[in-house]
Amino acid sequence: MASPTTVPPKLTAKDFKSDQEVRWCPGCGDYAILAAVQGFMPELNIPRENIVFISGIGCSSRFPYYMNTYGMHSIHGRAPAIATGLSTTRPDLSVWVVTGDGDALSIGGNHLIHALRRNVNLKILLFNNRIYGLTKGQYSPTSELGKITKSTPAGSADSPFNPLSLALGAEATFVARTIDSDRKHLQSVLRAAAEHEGSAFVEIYQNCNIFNDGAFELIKDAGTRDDHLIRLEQGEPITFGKDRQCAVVHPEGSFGLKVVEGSANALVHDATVDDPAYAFALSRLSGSDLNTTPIGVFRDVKRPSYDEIVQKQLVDAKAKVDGTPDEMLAGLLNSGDTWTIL
Amino acid sequence: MASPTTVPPKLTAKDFKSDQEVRWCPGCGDYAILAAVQGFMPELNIPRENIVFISGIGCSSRFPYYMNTYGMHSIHGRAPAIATGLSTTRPDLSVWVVTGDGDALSIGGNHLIHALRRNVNLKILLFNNRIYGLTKGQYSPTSELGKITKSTPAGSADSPFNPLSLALGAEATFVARTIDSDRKHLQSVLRAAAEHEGSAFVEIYQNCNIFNDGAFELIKDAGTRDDHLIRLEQGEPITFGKDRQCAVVHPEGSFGLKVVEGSANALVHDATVDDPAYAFALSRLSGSDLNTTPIGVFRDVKRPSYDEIVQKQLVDAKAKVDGTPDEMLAGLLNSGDTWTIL
Amino acid sequence: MAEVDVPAKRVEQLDRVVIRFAGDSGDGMQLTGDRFTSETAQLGNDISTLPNFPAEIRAPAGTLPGVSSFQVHFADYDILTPGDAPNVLVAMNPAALKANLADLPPGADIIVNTDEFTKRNLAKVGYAVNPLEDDSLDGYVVHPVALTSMTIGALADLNVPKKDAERAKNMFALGLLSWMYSRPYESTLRFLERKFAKRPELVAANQAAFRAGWSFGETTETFSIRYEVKPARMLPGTYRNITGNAALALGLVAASVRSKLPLFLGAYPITPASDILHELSKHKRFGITTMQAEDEIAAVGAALGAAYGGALGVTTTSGPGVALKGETISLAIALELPLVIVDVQRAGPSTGMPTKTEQADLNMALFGRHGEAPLAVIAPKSPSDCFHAALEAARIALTYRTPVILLSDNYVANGSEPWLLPQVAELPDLSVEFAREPNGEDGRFLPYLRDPETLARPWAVPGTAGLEHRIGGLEKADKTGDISYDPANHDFMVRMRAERIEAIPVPDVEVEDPDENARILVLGWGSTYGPIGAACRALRQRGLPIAQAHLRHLNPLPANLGEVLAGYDKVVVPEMNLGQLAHVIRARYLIDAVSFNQVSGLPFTAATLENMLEDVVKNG
Amino acid sequence: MAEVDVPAKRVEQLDRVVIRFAGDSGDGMQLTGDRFTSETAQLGNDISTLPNFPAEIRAPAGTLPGVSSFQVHFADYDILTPGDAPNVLVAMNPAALKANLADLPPGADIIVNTDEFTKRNLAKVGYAVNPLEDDSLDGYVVHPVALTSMTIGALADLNVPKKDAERAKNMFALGLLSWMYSRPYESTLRFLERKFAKRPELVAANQAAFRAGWSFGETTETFSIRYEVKPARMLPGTYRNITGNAALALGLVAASVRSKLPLFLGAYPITPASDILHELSKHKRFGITTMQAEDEIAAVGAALGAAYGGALGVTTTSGPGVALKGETISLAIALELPLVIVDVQRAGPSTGMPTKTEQADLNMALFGRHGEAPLAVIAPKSPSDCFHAALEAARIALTYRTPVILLSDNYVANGSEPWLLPQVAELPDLSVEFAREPNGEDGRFLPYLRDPETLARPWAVPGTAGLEHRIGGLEKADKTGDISYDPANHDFMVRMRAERIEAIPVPDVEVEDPDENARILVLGWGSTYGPIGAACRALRQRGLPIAQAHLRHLNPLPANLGEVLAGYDKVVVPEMNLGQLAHVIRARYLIDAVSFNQVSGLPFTAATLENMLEDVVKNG
Ligand SMILES: Cc1ncc(C[n+]2csc(CCOP(=O)(O)OP(=O)(O)O)c2C)c(N)n1
Ligand SMILES: Cc1ncc(C[n+]2csc(CCOP(=O)(O)OP(=O)(O)O)c2C)c(N)n1
Ligand code: SF4
Ligand code: SF4
Ligand SMILES: [Mg+2]
Ligand SMILES: [Mg+2]
Repeated sequence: MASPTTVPPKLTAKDFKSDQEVRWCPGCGDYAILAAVQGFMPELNIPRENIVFISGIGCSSRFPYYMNTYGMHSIHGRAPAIATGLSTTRPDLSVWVVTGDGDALSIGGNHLIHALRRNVNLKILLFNNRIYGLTKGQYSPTSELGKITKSTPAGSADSPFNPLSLALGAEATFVARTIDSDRKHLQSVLRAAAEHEGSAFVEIYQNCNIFNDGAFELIKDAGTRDDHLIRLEQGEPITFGKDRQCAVVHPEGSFGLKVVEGSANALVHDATVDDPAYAFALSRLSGSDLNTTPIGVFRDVKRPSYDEIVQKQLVDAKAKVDGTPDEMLAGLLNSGDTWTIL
Repeated sequence: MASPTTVPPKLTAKDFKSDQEVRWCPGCGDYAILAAVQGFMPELNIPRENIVFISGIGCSSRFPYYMNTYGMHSIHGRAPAIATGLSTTRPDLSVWVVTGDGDALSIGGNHLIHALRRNVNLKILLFNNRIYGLTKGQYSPTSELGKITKSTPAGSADSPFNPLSLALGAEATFVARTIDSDRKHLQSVLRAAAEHEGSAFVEIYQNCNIFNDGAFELIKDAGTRDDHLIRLEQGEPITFGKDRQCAVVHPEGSFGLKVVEGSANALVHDATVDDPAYAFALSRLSGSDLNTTPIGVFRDVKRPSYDEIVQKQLVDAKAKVDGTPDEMLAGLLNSGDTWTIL
Repeated sequence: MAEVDVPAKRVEQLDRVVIRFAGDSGDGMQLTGDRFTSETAQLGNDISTLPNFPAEIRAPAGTLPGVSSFQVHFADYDILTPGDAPNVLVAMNPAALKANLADLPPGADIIVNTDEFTKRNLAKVGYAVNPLEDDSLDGYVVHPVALTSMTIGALADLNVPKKDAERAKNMFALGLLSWMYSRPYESTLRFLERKFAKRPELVAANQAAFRAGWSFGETTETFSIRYEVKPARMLPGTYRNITGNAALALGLVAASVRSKLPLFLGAYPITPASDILHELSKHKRFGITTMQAEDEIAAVGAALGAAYGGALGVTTTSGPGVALKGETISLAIALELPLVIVDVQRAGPSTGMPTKTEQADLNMALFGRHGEAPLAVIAPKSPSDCFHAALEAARIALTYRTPVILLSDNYVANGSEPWLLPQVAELPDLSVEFAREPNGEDGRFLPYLRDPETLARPWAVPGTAGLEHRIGGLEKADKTGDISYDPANHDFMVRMRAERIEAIPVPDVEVEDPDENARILVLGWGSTYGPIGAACRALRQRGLPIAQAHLRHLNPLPANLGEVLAGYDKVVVPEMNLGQLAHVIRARYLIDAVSFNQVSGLPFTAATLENMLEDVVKNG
Repeated sequence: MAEVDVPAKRVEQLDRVVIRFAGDSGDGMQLTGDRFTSETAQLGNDISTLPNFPAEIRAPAGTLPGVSSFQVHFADYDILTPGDAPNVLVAMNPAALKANLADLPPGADIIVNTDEFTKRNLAKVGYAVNPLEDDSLDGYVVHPVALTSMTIGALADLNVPKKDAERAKNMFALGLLSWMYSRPYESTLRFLERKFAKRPELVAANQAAFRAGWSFGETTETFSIRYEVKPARMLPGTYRNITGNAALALGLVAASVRSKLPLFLGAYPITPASDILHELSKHKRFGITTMQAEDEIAAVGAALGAAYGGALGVTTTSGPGVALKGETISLAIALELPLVIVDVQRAGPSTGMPTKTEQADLNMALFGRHGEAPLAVIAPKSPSDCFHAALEAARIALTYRTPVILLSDNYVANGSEPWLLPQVAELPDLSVEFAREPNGEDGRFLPYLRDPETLARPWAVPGTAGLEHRIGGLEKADKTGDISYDPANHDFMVRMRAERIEAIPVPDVEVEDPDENARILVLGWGSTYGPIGAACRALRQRGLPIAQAHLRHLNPLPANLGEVLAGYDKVVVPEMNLGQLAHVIRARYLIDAVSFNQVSGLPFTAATLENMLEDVVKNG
């Protein structure tokens, strides 16, 4: 990510708390994410003024108000587009996008996939609570098929997106998933995202305790978690279960993955393989049911960022600078077929 | 797809030609596609009046004017949304969407991925010429990285979408690719798409001889074609080359695919595997370079269409009909706490 | 055993009362208000209500942003507004008191839940000293009631969990108020049975709390007087209390039934319009399809696609959504297909104040598209009027094959009033004729050959054999509808599109000027009808003549409007914007219409308008 | 050996000529016209040109929709329009003749390429008989020339492929016309060298074709007269012929240079605005970044994001694009950040006629957003004026921290005229001050504390230590910019946003009324300046007094406008829409401004306006 212009005195989480009173429902998962992010920020070693949080609209999108950095609470779905303009013209900044499952995947879907395709240098945090929180509980593009909500009393008729599959289909270079309640893991993912050059797409499972409470209980509850949550560690065999007795394997000849008892031929995780087919297969392990849900960094590969290429084109062009801006302008105005009247 | 309300007298290609003069540049690939579609239509055995073509804006989107069916030349990028409203309320119709790489993947990206996610009963034909034709030659989301066009004299800075990967990431149930110039193949793909219940996404490589001439020459030219074009046939080993001497194989332990000399362990193609990881791997075989380009049906799986589920909900609800519409309305108005003043 | 002797209470008659229930978002004030409103309706008073939600889903408990309130105005005559100032404030906590005190007139009754006036809660809202203990409330009649503890006490032997017992305190308050104003409470007890059907213990708890509140009023000294408000003289018939959004949804259902067309709603959730989507999604048995689209553009696009297929296509949203739909609405104008666009206005620009009201989308409705893109615009004047406005919007859209924008706003959408239920048979018949036959010579179909009456083109839906045709957003040749770049044709079509909207017959505007001696006319549109009407009445009662005219149709305008306006010395136009209707009136009729604007997110109070108008009447 | 003796040709002086080159899209008419224009420019005539493209990329050869034309008007005095009616039509095929004949005045010269008048080609456009053979062209002076065959003949010994030889026929035509009007052709020969640098044989071929055309004129009988048009008296200085889109792009480059801010253009291609994107993408060495976004919403969003970061944020589009950008523009209004939105208007509604001109987006620019969302609107009056209009748009945006909509249109965008190049040093200094220091007490930064002069808020860009702050689309408290739902604050902010735009100082409007005796004023805006001006001149020359005023600033309007308008008996407002400016004028000043509208996709001709105005002047 953009390197700091100057190295500041060590900051603390407190330095990243704004003076605004936080206004989420008591118990909302957003609080935990906010705390985790504020706690992580000092690690960046970037002066506050060089950090910008841009969000859309939604409960999640209130986020920037609570960060004592630069920030913009923009309009619904457009944060990636706005952030693209900022990041492209200000490579010295560290630009973060905070969005929700409706903001990013419903109204903002097009901007999201294009930002990922371009590999704009944005760290995109998608708070996925599988519901529209701010508008009081309609289903979202990540809600389970058949979900009964205010707008779908007979159950929703459309199958959800798998946000990671969608991102991978859109050529994302960094794709990860984490959980609001697991601060340590969340911060480890933020760390990896921050280090990634280009778009980093991070899905954060977030509990909306008012309109979709317990959506992720299966992988949060101490009793069930271990049997359903799969922690991906770079270079490590993918095993899970109370005693790591289960493993993710790659059946001979198959393109998908399977979960089996016994960690013998557990697949070794490597987020850096260039072919997205691997990360894609991983992303298919969990659907709406969360039965076997990998978290961690699915994919982390190098590809020149949009910002980088645009900057290079500017630098190359500026090599042709042959005078003061005013002089160059005069030259430009006077180019082409001109004639003079005395 | 929606079955015809009545079986009409056998129609011919001529019956599907409208009275409008076709206005594409001489030599444009769109002519071939138009002829192929008009030639295929009679096979549908659907009366003309039950067929609707809806397009956005672009050279390709002029298509509906030339079809003697119902049709709408709508606005840029919105055809899938408009067609969704039509298809959902009129299951008796056969609804086709004609779009371009800019129309479908740039401005219309969000509607496209949501139509695919919902699995709306639409046959979507994307004419991919890797350029903006109608606006005279700017690059598109499928143009090669570094493409030099009117809007990118220094070369484009963003890597393209792989339309099939994107569609698969968006949960598409039917994904195929074909070529404007190969009428037989094009029609075979149309046939499969028409038979598919739900969204059928068909990418058609189309030559824009004015602004991106020869973009697909490598897989069209009789001299080179055989070495680069891979024809997928359901249940057949995936081999190609003049003497079918090359094959697509699935290296042990890998998630991606490889092209090798020798057809010994050629992978056998099966578009019906439920896990999209296979089709996704296939889609990665060809990038901008077209070096090894599969055409045919990549994926064709069953999932209830949006239309079907919506219709079922309506049918279930109508089971509760307990009077004439007027009576039911009176009942509805009078529900809740009412009081009477005499 | 000596009976407790209950001091007989004096009963006073009132003609009108305004009560505001205020508490934390978690205190169930909306429900309490709703119930009190129903009881009041049963009794036959006229009613007008106004809820006031916090913008946040649930701001931290006990804070000012977390305060939620519900105001109900009821009277023994017909009233037009939820009332300017509450006579009674029920404050469930310090935040509720602080947030609402400023609105109270001197001498108002304040019922406070003393249990919540703790150091911590007081601090939360910046009360240094307890206002119940200093003299800051001297100007009011304060009734301190330990609502929470008394509720818990009353439920002691029902052994419900403390949390649930405490939750029931709003029913205690309701019981108390129901007693104070002699409300019939049977319906509330029944309601509680329905609401908690699955948890009988809660039915018992809440009913007990309600009764406790009632008898607390009856027995304690704190309340020496009990009030009665006699039924209002209202037209005979069956009534129902209804909000604007609910009425609008029902109006759309009615339009579908009366047009015999399936209703398709394409919508993307947005405050304050979402409830229309929620309501319509419940009525599938009417053949209604609701689709929550991926965004507003898809929502209107899908509605247009459905309209193309022969459905009654509708999209519902608020200002930001309409801004996004402009390009597609422009297509609908070119296609000349029926389409209803509902804009429940909220305070802008941009995200603005989503839960507050405003009338500032009129300009966008009239002018907010590229090119010459005229359409019809109408607005409802009250919650129940939303039903009729929706029917009217559908009628215009279907008859004249045009998009119609229906401008509701947060005030009518969430406010409620008694609605005299219409007889279905008396609702307009909206049935339409689809094209079935070719209309040109030699069996050709001309999709843009117009009906000389309505200037509407034929609606030929897919599936109709022999009428296959293509339409689109490019300019079309008159009659044939083929693409045309002919200059004369474009000029003709542009003027035709304008003319056909201008030519839509709409009812003349009526003037209310009982004594027919007014020299000043107040012209309004939409949700300001109530406050303007109330202000005019008050002035007339004080012998100051004033005339009121209110517009339902904003485009086209009523044919007689110019003449009507010309008949007065002065025309005043109060709007919750910076003068958008006034601008149109001035341009159109060249009269010096005076704007009076309030853009605070709140509806006008009758008093504000009364003062302003009094000044105009007196000083011209 | 006897020399061929060339009959001496009569040379006639003309003060003005209008020539239209017309042919198939493939015939290179735009290039031919461009070259003739340059030669004419060299000679010092005043010039105005108007290209006319077919809507299709390349319609079938020889068909009417495939006809492409280029009209050039040049004179020995300063002219204002490309001319109403061509004196000379060059018709490269039957389609070109048929498509343009109606525009010719009786007696006009027609040069036709007889080689193309084959049965097949005649049939394609529905000529039963060859118009060159019947009497249908009797009213004109027809010059039949076998352009194709003569060109091929002339290149016989150059052995270029026949196809290329044939292609060169446009140069033959250019040579002929250059001879007829005594144009200096050196620049054209040089141009051909540049254009075909990679293919020398084509340089030779085209130059030979040009020379052949020239000497054909000189030697053959067909052309007995040769014409001269003397240089016009123009202000001294260096000139360049320029189109509106090119001038607008250069104006934006100049704005970037003069404001010392990097220019960021977010754009999505659309006719007729795309060329601005194309032009700006060539000038990266000025530190300009151009981004072809995924759609118009992303384009304006990215521009806004760049503006937030301290760049000069610009987005360029046409009507349908502006319709999509409304919600984001509304955000920019709430954020009070500089932003330039260029709308190159085309004929609407919906897709309309993308290659035709119109002025019908004024309403959308002024009123097309939800809520009270005021911004500044300006318009250029001619191709070269687009340069200055772009600078002015940037000046207002940067100084007053507001979005500005610049309303160009297809007529100025693609038309061209000589442009007296400005001295860079004399261009306005647009440099801005970013906020560097906290502006509140105890070191607090108040992002909405305004400059009392400009009412603009501080522009504090990310990267500035100590000024970290958050902004957004929710209503903001005055000064602090914190989220606020306070009714009084909202009312204040709404009025403040209106006031700060209304308060932008703009130059007074000037009236052109040489004899100061006019009773009628013609008020125009944007691209109608030329035709209105020409019509006024013609009337004055005929002794009919008339005054002309033209608006560059459409919001806010010039302070003196009301007074100016009040000074005349009648105000006439010609517009290429249904009266959008007239509507504003009527509302604002309550004067009975009369609209004169033409919405045909074509600019007004001077004659049309002259007739209309003559009628007004004579019959009031
Ligand atoms: C243009 C527009 N359309 C709709 C809305 C209403 N709206 C606000 S947030 C939201 C969705 C919120 O869901 P999500 O993005 O998942 O965020 P969450 O509240 O769940 O964190 C909607 C529909 C809006 N503000 N603007
Ligand atoms: C809202 C809007 N934006 C932009 C345009 C201009 N436009 C028309 S077609 C097009 C893209 C065409 O490219 P593609 O979709 O690939 O179709 P093709 O012409 O190549 O077949 C654009 C940008 C438009 N008509 N409407
Ligand atoms: S509604 Fe849900 S997501 Fe929104 S703040 Fe409350 S708990 Fe959090
Ligand atoms: S521009 Fe290209 S795509 Fe368009 S019609 Fe011409 S050849 Fe076909
Ligand atoms: Mg959500
Ligand atoms: Mg294309």
